[in-house]
Amino acid sequence: MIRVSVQAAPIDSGTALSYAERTGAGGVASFTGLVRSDDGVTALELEHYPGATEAALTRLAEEAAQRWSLLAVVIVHRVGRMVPGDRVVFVAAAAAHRAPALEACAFLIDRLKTEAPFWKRERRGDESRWVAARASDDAAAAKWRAAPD
Amino acid sequence: MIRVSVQAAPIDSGTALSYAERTGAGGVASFTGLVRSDDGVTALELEHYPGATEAALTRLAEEAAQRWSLLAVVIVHRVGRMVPGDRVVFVAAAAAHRAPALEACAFLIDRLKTEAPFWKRERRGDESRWVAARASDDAAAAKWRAAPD
Amino acid sequence: MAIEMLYFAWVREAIGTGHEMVEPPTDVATIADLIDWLGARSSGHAEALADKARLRAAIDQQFVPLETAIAGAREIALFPPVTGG
Amino acid sequence: MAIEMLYFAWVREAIGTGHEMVEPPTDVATIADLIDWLGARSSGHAEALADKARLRAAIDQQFVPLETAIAGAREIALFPPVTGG
Repeated sequence: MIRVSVQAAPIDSGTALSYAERTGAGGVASFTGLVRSDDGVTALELEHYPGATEAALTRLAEEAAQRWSLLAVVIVHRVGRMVPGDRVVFVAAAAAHRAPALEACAFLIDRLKTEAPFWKRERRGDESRWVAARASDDAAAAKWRAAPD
Repeated sequence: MIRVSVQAAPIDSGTALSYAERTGAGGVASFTGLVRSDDGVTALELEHYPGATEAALTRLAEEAAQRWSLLAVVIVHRVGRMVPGDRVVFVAAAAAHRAPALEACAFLIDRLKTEAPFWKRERRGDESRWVAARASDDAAAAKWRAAPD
Repeated sequence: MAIEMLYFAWVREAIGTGHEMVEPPTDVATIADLIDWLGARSSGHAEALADKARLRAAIDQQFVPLETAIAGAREIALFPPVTGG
Repeated sequence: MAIEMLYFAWVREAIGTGHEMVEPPTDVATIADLIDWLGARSSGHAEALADKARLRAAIDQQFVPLETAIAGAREIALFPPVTGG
């Protein structure tokens, strides 16, 4: 069961998690990314490539489902304007046992960061700047190619 | 912020996850263990060592919080009688960034399986048997000692 | 042949639109060629497209390298490296 | 010196109780000694405590090896390897 959503509405983690649980799974791992305020960010704006985004997330979910024999994958990504504490992204993987669920969850968020067409703009009071891509994100995504287990 | 609960009541994942989010975290990773029915189990009974259980879970949460500089750790474990689909355990780790949250979450569930005094009995219709400890769980817990990063 | 161009993030902002139809001449063979050709359209295009190392592209919603041929493309998107999650 | 014994899971079931007070003689120095001494109390104790490789222990709620001395212990628990999560 694969469920992908790109939405302007706030992410309901409990509901998103329950989608992954309705499958007879023994283990469900999830990751939630939130807007931090620790470096003075007052708002985050997320732009995306409609159509291509959903397709990229669905391909990613399918790849994870096949690689780890998952029972469910849920990916929810918010777009538009957010404030510190808001959920930006939620991913979950359900499997018969815990190890594949945990690994697949890490894979999903690492690869989403480099493969899905989203762009972040941070606001700090009146100032605004586009977030630069990070080499550490590329490295995290690449490790899933280098060591296919 | 460390929150540990051993309870007979069903686990509310959405609420448990939100405890971990109320901390200015950038990333929250969670793992939920559920009762599977795929091998004919009709019910699961969880016994524990009152007092010692809570102490063991709190120590485990504190160790993870220190090792990964976590902002929050949540551990909720159900006891008593459960049926397939019910949540047995929920763990979550919140950190500034995703890598420590994901690693700490795996650490928490791996170590909980070998260190917290819970015992499972499976019912299959009229039959009932205590679940045997698994060598693979010992190995998963031991790897966190072998490679302290 | 008409191609629908899409621009995102600061590429969109510098060009001043997220969407335009273009008809490149036949000697514009690859996305890299297209970027050079588009750069002459306005000062905004020139600014947005000056540094190819900062640009990524998709043809008909598939991410592709800038060396990819554009023959047959209906929709081409230009944008910075992605920063989701 | 009186010790409160706690038993869990199949150890509890075989012994027939989850809790009893005992007063071992002074030559019972370690948990392993205590297990041998308790085994003589009843056929249920004998069955539950026959194989030390299947037993784990805690003194005053701290997990300890079976070779640990029991001097000063107020509460000792005997149980199978844990199976939570």
